[in-house]
Amino acid sequence: MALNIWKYASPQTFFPLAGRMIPVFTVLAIVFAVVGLYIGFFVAPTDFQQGEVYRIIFIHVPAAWMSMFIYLVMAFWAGVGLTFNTRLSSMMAHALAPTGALMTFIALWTGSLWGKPTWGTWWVWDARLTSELILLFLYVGYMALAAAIDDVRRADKASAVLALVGVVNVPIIYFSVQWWNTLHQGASVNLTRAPSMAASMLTGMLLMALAFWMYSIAVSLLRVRAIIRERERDAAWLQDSA
Amino acid sequence: MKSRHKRLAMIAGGIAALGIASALVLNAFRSNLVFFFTPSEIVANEAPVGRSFRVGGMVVDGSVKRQPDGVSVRFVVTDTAQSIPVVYSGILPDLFREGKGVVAQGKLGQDGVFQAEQVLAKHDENYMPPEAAEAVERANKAMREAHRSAVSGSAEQGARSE
Amino acid sequence: MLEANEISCVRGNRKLFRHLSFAVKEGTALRIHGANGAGKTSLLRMMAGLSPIDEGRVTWGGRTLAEIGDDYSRELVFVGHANALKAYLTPCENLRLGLAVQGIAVSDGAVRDVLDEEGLTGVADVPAQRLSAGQQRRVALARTRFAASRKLWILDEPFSSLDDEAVRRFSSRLAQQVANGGVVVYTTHQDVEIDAPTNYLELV
Amino acid sequence: MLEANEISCVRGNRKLFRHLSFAVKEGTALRIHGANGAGKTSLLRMMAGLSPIDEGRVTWGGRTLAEIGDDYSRELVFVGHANALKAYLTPCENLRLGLAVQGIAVSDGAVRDVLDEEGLTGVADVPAQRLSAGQQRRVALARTRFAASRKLWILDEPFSSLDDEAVRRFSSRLAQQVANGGVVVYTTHQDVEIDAPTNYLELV
Amino acid sequence: MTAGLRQALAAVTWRDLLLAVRLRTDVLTIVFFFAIVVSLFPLGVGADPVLLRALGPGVVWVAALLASMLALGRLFADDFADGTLEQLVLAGEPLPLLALAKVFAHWLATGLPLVLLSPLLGLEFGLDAAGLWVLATSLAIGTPVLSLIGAIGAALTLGVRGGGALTALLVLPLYVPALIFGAGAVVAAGQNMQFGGHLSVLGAMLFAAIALAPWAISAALRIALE
Amino acid sequence: MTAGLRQALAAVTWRDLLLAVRLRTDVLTIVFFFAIVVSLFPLGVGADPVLLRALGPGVVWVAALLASMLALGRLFADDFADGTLEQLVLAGEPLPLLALAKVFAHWLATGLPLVLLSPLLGLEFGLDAAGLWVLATSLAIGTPVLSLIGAIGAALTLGVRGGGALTALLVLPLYVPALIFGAGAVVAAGQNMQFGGHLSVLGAMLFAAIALAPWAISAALRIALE
Ligand code: HEM
Ligand SMILES: Nc1ncnc2c1ncn2[C@@H]1O[C@H](COP(=O)(O)OP(=O)(O)OP(=O)(O)O)[C@@H](O)[C@H]1O
Ligand SMILES: Nc1ncnc2c1ncn2[C@@H]1O[C@H](COP(=O)(O)OP(=O)(O)OP(=O)(O)O)[C@@H](O)[C@H]1O
Ligand SMILES: [Mg+2]
Ligand SMILES: [Mg+2]
Repeated sequence: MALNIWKYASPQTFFPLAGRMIPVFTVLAIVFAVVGLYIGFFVAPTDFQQGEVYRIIFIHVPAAWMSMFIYLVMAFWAGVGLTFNTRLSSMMAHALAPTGALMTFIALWTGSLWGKPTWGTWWVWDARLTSELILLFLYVGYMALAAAIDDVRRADKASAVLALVGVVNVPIIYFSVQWWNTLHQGASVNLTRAPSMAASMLTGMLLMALAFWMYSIAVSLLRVRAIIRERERDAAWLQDSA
Repeated sequence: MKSRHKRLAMIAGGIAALGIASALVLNAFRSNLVFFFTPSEIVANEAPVGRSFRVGGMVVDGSVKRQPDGVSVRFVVTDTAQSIPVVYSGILPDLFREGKGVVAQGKLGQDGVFQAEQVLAKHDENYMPPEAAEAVERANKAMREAHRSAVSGSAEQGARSE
Repeated sequence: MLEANEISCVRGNRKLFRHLSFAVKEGTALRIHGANGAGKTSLLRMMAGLSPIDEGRVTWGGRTLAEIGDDYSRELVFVGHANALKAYLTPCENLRLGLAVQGIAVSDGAVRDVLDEEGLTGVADVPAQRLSAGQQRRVALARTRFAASRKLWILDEPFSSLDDEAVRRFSSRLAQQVANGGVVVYTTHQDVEIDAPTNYLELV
Repeated sequence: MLEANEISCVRGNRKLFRHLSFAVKEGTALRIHGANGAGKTSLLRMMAGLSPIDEGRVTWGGRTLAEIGDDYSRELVFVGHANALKAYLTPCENLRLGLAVQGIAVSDGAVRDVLDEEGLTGVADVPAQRLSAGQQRRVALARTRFAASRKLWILDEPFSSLDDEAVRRFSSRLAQQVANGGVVVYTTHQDVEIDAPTNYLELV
Repeated sequence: MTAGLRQALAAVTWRDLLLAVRLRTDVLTIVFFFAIVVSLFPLGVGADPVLLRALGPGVVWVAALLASMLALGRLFADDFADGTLEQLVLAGEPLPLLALAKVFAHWLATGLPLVLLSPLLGLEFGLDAAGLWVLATSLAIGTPVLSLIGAIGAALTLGVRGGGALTALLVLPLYVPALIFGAGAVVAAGQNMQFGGHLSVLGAMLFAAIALAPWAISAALRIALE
Repeated sequence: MTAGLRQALAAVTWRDLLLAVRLRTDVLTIVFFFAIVVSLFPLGVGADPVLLRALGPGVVWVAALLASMLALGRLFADDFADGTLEQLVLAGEPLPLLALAKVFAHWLATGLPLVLLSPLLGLEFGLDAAGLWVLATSLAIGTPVLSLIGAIGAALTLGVRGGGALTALLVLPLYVPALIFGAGAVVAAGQNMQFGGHLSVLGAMLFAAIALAPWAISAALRIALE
């Protein structure tokens, strides 16, 4: 994906490409979601300790992963836009923010829905939950700052600085369960050891994660197109009148 | 000094500051940063008196007793090395089970009984069907027996891996 | 000395100027003309290194501003529309501290002498806020008195609010600076000419 | 019509002027001269009723400002050093709402026509913040276009930042207002003359 | 009311509302500030649920007070800096009424959203339905009081070099009763006690503020311009 | 460090301190605000001494955080409006260092007084000697962190309408860790428990902020001027 964008670094060329990519990712998202949900709700067995509630995992975990991942990608594009002054990168960053915020919100929401039956409370102020909430505020702050500055270039740059500053929060979210004793469970899926999860559960969860991923790409591309249309309309207007 | 040299000096200074920061973080992780205590720490009088804090550990098998008043429950929380009695009146979470993780928030009474205001269930990162769980549990029990006879309890270990 | 190469400036959806090129040699002035909103201020800020140059390049002594970095600022005096005075400091304090920030150390006595010469004797110790519009402008311009060694002066409407006498005094200072080999770039809507070799740039 | 009687003005420990008296009749202009800091702005603000008059009195049609009260403001147009534009509203909105606050109702179309005539067609819908210094001044002065019926215009450096063409346009508007029986009191350091019967007041 | 006055009041209100709408993030920001401050307290104080329930009404009210104070910062400052205030004073209409119109617009843009959001934040602290309802009502009566009193402070700080501390001295004692009765009503409701009395006092403050504050504001504005 | 740089840093710091002295009422306002917010809580929450002792550290820390945020309004805004910021950027010395000097002066004027006042306010909540000492220490380490982080927000929102509240929105989430560890240290001290770990983390934040914040601030300042 990154390679493509470098090659298509100008909005004019990227615009049609994005248009062609959207249906592909939409279809992928739907396919993964259908299969994932089927496995999640019909194939995956009941959990030995949580019973049926655990099935929230199929929404919660993908959303939580995406919330952090999208932030990193957004900060990356923002940083590229800031240093190399490439317009498209900044647009990408802006396009990602609402989806990231949505994912964060879903993670928080499903998390507390899940917390009530399992932990016995909607909310506790521990490191994982608090840092995830801060992530939501960072997304909102990013969008608010970008919207509050009416000069587009300035908005791009100022919000990029904020996005980069906020990156420190992501590792804190991820490692909080290791660094501090919290209610939230540790990682079930880890690159360094075998997953502590039944295979069918894991398959369902990973498929859902893919579905969320594809969905995020699709809507972000859609939003990038909208942003390009809005910003370049001015240029077109200028050429008409000049 | 050219502006480029100044920039380099600044970056060096920044990296040095970051180094100090990491050292301080490492130092900090040697102490308890959240008000979360294991029964061993409470027994060793490390927990605060008269202030609300959290206790974490495993509910001892067969220790859960409804009190005569009908609302409160009494149970024992252990980290395998030490244990502490807890009283609580209120609704217990669904996942509250004997032999499972629990986090209780409350105060330590003068009598050494932990008066919980809130009891939360803490579960581990394992997800599996019940049949598999049983097999694992059997294997674990055997392991634990062996382990207990080998090492006579490392408190921290118990708390962290529960 | 100062050269602009095919630079363009877009603000909002307006292209203020496109593919603008010019060069100013040592010992000459450049006066930028243009109607209100033509883009003079925008151009001056680009040349001072305050606004980024999105297209084309500006060089000083053959190197682009990005290459020279902070050292460029040390050859530069910039006086914008705003006077850069702290409202609650006196002209004396304003000048001394303002210059120190720019790396020019001056004594209190020297500052007072200059303020005297600029006709600000009575108000040297009055908070800048209380000064009239013209007096404030005079203080802002007095900075240039200590910066004769800096090669490039960029001045946005320096004469605004000044009375006739102050205009005369400052324009002859500019002439002298150019005569000493400086480069002066300025705009003004007033009918003032500097007695120095001058190029004109018309923005439309 | 407008008369000042033995008024004085003290700022800090400086007496700006003492026992100043003058009178301006209908159909004449008054131009106030003076070096920077002479007290022109202070005098104009006193006449507009913004600063209190500690000594002496100012009358309009024979009555003091205090006696006339709010009605005085309804005969007055005041344009100060500041432009009174909201940075985030467009020139169009600024004019319409600003005039409405002053009790002058104008339609959007009328405002646009005037903005066109003032050479602001392209920026009628750009936030005022983005306009150049001169464009902002033009918008501020455009208010006078809807206030021909107001007898007294008090203008502090109206021509500052304006380009030549705008200066010409506005000075002829002033001449016309005076010809229609208005009273115009103004200051300027620029070399502009209004083609109207003018009194001069020199502050020293 | 003359047509001119009506028009001037409408223009003042409309201009400020338009400005608020132009950057709608403004309003959102105040609201988020409110939400964040409320959420900070559990972090500083600890997660003890009993403590939190006791804190709820006080925290939400203090946060509303701070948010509305923060929003007041720019009520007149921009107008003062850009010369609009001079023109307002020279409008030829009674300045107290024009000032009231400004405060009203300001409350619509920044006070009302706080009122609407407050029940949600009350939930965070475990308030029950009656408590939430009283919380919103008390804020609906109380925030205009805060705006009116705060506007006096905002007007006084203009121009006057040391206005800050003077304003705080002048305004905070007047804020405190609103806080006590506002939070008091919610606490009372939480304990199933009468809260009507508290709300009545708040209402009395509102009418007193409407009657008196505009004069103080307009005097302060004139002084600022001298 | 070259002589020119030393001189520029000294001038920046000295100018801001001189302004703080000229505008001493501004500084007093911040301190006053701090004291008032802290004292409002017993009013909003009720006077139960046990409750108050539990609340103390959190409330003092939250109040310090809000006060230091409030103080941010002045940090760059005046310089931006009057053109001083342009001259700072054109000083020919590294902007991150100049920005650091400004933040340092700002902290001396507005952060240090909070630190010095805090033990007095802690007394109001019945903290003991050890608690008071740790409160002051934690604030001494923590308030510079708040100033540095806050400066990023202040610089990012220059010239943006809704500045104050938007700054708050951007900055408060980033303040949270400092709040948690700062208040945590005081609570721990109150229980005769180890508080060294908390202070270590705060110290780490301080050094990290010193290393990183100046770059973000200077980038934001340049962007504001474009
Ligand atoms: C509001 C409450 C919650 C929040 C904010 C939250 C947040 C997160 C975040 C950010 C992650 C991703 C980090 C990682 O992969 O390690 C995550 C993962 C996860 N969460 Fe939550 N969570 C909440 C509640 C819960 C609850 C109640 C449960 C289960 C009872 C739960 C189970 C999980 C699981 C199984 C993972 C996947 C861990 C992995 O395999 O890496 N979460 N959560
Ligand atoms: N966002 C925007 N949309 C449209 N036009 C804009 C925008 N931002 C700036 N402009 C225009 O850019 C121009 C900036 O001009 P600049 O300040 O450089 O003019 P100037 O030549 O200095 O004028 P003056 O003589 O009045 O000082 C103005 O015409 C302004 O209207
Ligand atoms: N507190 C004070 N102490 C001393 N002098 C003061 C004080 N306040 C104001 N002044 C002086 O009062 C005068 C005010 O002048 P005013 O602004 O009316 O001048 P002006 O004629 O409009 O000048 P300009 O042509 O520069 O606009 C200035 O000379 C100023 O220095
Ligand atoms: Mg200009
Ligand atoms: Mg004047």
